[in-house]
Amino acid sequence: MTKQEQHTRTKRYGMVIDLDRCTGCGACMVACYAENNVPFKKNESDKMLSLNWIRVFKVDNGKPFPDTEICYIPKPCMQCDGRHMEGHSPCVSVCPAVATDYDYPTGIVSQIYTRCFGCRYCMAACPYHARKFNWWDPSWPAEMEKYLNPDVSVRMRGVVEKCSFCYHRYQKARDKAYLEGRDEIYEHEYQPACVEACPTGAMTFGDLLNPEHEVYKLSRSKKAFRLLEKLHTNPKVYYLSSKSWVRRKADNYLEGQSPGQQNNARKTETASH
Amino acid sequence: MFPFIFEWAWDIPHLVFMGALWYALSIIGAGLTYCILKSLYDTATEEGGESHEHH
Amino acid sequence: MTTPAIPEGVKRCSTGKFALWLAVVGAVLLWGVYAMFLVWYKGLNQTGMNDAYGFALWIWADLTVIALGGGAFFSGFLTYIIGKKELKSIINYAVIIGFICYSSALLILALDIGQPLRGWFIFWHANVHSMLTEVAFCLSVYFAVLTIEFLPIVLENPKLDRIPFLHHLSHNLHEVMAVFAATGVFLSFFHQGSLGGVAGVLYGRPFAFREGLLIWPWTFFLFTWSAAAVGPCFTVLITRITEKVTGKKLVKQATFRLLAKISGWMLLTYMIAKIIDTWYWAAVTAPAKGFTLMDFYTNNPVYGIWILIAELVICGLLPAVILVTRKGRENNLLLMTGVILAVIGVCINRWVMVLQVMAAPLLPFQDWYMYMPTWQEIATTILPIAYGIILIMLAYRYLPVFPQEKELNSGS
Amino acid sequence: MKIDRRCFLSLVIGGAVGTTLTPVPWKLTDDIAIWTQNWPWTPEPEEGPSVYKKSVCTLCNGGCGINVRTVRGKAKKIEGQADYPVNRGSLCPMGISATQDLYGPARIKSPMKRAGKRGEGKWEKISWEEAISTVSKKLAELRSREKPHTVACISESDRGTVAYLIDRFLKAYGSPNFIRTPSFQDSQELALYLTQGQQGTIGYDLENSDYILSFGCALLDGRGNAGRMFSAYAGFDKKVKLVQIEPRLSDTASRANTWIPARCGTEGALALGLAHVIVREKLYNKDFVENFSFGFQDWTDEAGKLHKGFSSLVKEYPPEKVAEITGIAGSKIESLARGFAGARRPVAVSGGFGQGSLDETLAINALNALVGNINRPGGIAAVSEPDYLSWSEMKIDKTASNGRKKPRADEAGSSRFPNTGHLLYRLPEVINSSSGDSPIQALLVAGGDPLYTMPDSDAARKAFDKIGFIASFSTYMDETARHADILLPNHQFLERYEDVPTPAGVPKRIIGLTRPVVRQQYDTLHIGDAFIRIAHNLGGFIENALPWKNYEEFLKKTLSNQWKTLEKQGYWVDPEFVIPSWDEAFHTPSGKYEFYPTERNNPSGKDADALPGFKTSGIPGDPEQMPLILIPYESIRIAGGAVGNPPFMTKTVDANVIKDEDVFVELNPKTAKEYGFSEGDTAILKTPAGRAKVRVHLFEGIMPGLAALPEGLGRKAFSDYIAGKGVNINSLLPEVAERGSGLNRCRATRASLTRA
Repeated sequence: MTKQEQHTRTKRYGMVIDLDRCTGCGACMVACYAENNVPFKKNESDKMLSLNWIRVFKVDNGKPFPDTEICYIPKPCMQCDGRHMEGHSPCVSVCPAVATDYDYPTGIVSQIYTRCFGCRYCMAACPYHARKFNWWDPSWPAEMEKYLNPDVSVRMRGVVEKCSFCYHRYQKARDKAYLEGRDEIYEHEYQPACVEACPTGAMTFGDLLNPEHEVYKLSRSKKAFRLLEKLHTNPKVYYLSSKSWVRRKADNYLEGQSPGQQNNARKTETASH
Repeated sequence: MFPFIFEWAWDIPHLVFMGALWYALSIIGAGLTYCILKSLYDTATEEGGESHEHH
Repeated sequence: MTTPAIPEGVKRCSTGKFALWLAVVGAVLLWGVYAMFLVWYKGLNQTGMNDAYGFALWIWADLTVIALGGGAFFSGFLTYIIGKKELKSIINYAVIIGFICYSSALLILALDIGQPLRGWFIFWHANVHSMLTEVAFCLSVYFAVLTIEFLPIVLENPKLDRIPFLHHLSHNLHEVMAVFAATGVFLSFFHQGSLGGVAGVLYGRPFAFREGLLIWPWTFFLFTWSAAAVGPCFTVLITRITEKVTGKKLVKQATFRLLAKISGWMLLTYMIAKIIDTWYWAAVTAPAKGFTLMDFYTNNPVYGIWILIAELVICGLLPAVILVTRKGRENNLLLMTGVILAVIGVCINRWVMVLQVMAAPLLPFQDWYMYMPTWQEIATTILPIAYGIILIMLAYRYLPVFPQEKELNSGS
Repeated sequence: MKIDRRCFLSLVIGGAVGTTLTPVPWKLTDDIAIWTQNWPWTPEPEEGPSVYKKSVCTLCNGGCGINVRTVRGKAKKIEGQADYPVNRGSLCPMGISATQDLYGPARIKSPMKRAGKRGEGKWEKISWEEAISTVSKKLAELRSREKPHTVACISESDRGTVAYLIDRFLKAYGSPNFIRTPSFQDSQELALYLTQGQQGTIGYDLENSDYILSFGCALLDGRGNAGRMFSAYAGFDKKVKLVQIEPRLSDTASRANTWIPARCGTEGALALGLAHVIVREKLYNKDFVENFSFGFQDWTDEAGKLHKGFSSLVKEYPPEKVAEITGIAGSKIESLARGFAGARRPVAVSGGFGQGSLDETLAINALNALVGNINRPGGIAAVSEPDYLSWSEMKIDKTASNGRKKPRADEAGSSRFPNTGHLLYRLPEVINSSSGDSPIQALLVAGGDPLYTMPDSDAARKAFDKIGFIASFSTYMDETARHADILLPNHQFLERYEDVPTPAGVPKRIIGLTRPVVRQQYDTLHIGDAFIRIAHNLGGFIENALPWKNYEEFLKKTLSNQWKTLEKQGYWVDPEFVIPSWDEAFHTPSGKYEFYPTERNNPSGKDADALPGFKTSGIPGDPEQMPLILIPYESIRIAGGAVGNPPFMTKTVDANVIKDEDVFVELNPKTAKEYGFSEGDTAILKTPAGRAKVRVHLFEGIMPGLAALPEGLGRKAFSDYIAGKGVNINSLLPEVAERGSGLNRCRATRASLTRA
């Protein structure tokens, strides 16, 4: 089997976010709201009641002035491959109604809003708090319904939603490629709204298995790490940072442990796939 | 409960789970059916005139 | 002259007094029902839950009532399968308590889901790999079994018993009750276990996650075990409360002691297993994920190490020791202390396995998540208690629940 | 038929069993499933083909090119326009959220007149005829009383066709009072004029620089042109060094290679300290300084008087002394100076401390001159206005010419502030201190939200109350619109045409085209059309001065040479724009870059007042009573300007910035401890200008002794999604005018924080 054919079969779409480049502007969040019809309320200050498919966290190194440093960590759904890398992501395996599913061709964890009955077990299972619940009926004041994106269905009260890596964009790109007689979609044809909107180019998106895609190289860089790798959720969202204190914020370490050790362990895991 | 949904595929976990479920359900069903039939039979074989007692 | 509704040979309070108490408890029930409709009408924003607390008070209440309702299946198991005939005097009540617990659990579940009208999707689109699916199936089927077990007791009401078909039905159900009880035990084993599995399989949540056997994490077995251990304690507790309230002897002391003894040994073995499990988790499972034991018990206003000590020692080992020793069982005060502590212990365990799981932070830059239930949540959690009291009042008044009542109270 | 119990039971049971065997229950459950998926109140957006339309965002003066996705005539999503020469595809969150402004609740849907008291929020819908004639009548009446100079117009921009049209209207009408809202541009333009003798804006070639020394300019926090700055930042390679000087670890500072937390308001001193080292160690560009600059060395004027030069001035700022002023170690100052001067294409950027005093801006600008990075790649360049706005001079009548000759109400260009163009912040004092009639009788608010953005809000509101007639052309119900007498809502920018000339700071000469990407949503009118119609109503010379049928015709005629290109690619780059070489660049009296700005307004005649020496940080307030210093900070997630946050933006704001209705004041944990505050405490913040309830957030990244509040909150109008949240920082800041320039020299104030 040639390499090309392999890629046609299975992709593992993933994201690499360069934290050295992220300025914390929030354009990714806003682009996501607009693209995915994420509703809003008058008071959004309780972030655990605020629908965000991607949220940017502000983290500091804890050192006193003037040695303080801050870093922004944008956190979408990690689209975990799960233990053993076979789609046994924390959330998919627990959903009692198959309302969330691991899409093997792309590695994207889907959410079927019309099937979800709101038990929130997946939220309890997700260590990243990537899953959000519609506590309220969504509403768009004035004539704001007009801006809603027809490609993404509006969610109703009482269901769970989350980042889909803008799967509808993948579908569009796939349809387009099909019409043009291509098996493959180009890297630039499928990019989530947040990546596209990132004004400093801190976010990169593509197929982690395709050596021609930028994420392939970036995700294998020495600076790359993922959040809570020790849980073996195998996220497909990678981060880059040149700062060791940032790396330490991404996972839990026992005394004497350092991020480096962990990274090696992960590398072998990826390689074995 | 039923393999009606479009992405359904029979595999070992499904067989085990559904097997256990239907096993339990059929025991309960059989037990209940037995009781009801037996009671109907018992009622019928008792003294005949009892069926219209309250009228 | 129609048949009296009250069983023959027992004394019950006047209709007026009964109605008065019914009204009092009914008021509480109505408050809960109001809250329930608020939740259904306005949605889950009426609760104190949030995206960090997908599971909260209700799920705790669910797990707890099911654990406490475990008295029904375990007493059934002892009575019908092991053949402990002494327990026949309490099995009726155990079934009624179980029925109340399980119906409450189902009601709370119907409240807890965001789209109650789609609740049946759990059956329709079942994911057999999900512990919750296992819970849903076993729970509902077992509830059917409980209903069947409850049915002959209801049919023994003097008025109903006069109808020949029902009379026979009651009789025939009794005849084959062992079959139902066995099925119930089988189902209970799985749903009690899978409720434990609900938390234990969460490998993204180091506080909850446990290794296990095949597809079942150790919590699966621990939950079944603890329910079997504490369920009878709860049956004893409620029966004793009923005796206090009615001022009558309803069940022989020997029955209580037998149940307490069995509970005690179950509890003791459970505690040993639980302590080994906790030790293994603290020494191996959690550190592999970068956490030390104390990470889960510091830096927050509520969850200190006290809760672990309370669960394992004060409400675990202590009642177990009380109940396995003859002296402990024969001293009424000690017996009741042991029973109550055991019940509290299982409540703490279920709380920890639901609420503390949600509270503990995972990413180093996050803080503990705290949660405060709203009155709607509290009211709907009290609702099953009121409903349970009413059902017990009705059952006690109109059904021959306690076969020994006549004999025990003949002196007075 | 007699139905006995058995029969009845059989019927019921049989019926139930029978029903389960029919499709009815299954159909019903299926219906429930479908029903719960389609609540009637859950909207279903209409599908259709996507059409992308290019335009330019005008929510701020940044002027970013955008690409708007529309489906069936509805704007769905806004993205950056990849090839737009300003922002090259990058866009800030505000721009992305603009669909919410378009369809949102802040829109004014039709012309209205006030029905209750001013600011009460009671309005009566009127027709455009009535609105136009009301304004016309008021203006005609003032003219008939020979008082056209009592009319003023406030605008956010003085560039492009709309500003030109309004200015032309005012000229024909007879008012000198076209007032641009203040910004960091003011001091930069003034500095450019004084040092290089040219009207225009300073362009910073950040994209090509390899050492950016920012004196507190919130480059990545939304200052000036966020989209452009982000795209420049995206292009920085590892060799580019960004140094941020400011007392708080802003997003810019956090992304900088070096963060220099100099004391608040001492940026000018630091610049002079750096210049000291550069001069002392002869690190400056000798060719530029010796051949193309004036006033570096001491010099003698025509009268034979000896003047101090810039090199003598900086002798007074040795690192030790500057270290004392700024709190930055002398060695650090030295290494910074060497780093800056040693870079290949260094650039120093001003615009930190509020709008920036002239002294500070001149001192910072001198650094660019010292390293000779003027009109060079990676440096600064003067960008003059494009010449497409060259309509013939019009005839005006006597009333108008008399009115034009009257001094401006804001005292800009007066003998006190001869070089300054606009001084909106002077207006409240002028109005409030005048006895009798207000010097402004009618105010036309063509842009900006002055009642929100002006410092010392109480004084501003008092002044506005004295103005007899206020008309607002705002698209949104902002604070000024709420206080107006009549509303003539402009189209939202996604519904209208407008040209967008080169945004300030960009070293290019371009025109962008804002154009309607959707049909107009409400009964609004393009502001250009409103002025044309008012002019036509007034008749005579005024009508003749604005002879166009409508704004669109005027725009197309104005841009007739560029129109085709604009229509096609959305922007036009002036091919003739070349940055002149040093020997042609300077139009000062000396013909050189003037380190000693001879044109500077200097009544005392002292060298010390002409040269940009550091006097004092000038923060108002009594340090005894108010031990803290309050500074505003810009946040890219909170729009601080005239257009308030749309819901999306506010949704991104962290819970330690806004919680419910409260804003958090940032304090260093040390400071908090000193005053006994801990995280989340409620406190009362007092400044010489006002007081407010705030909550405390502890942040290690802020200098001890400082307190910081975000800009853009505390709005009283706009929409329910932003109004009422937090505190308007402007209301806490007293206005501090710089002597000689009149510019706001300091956006900081002394403050005290006490328990609530």
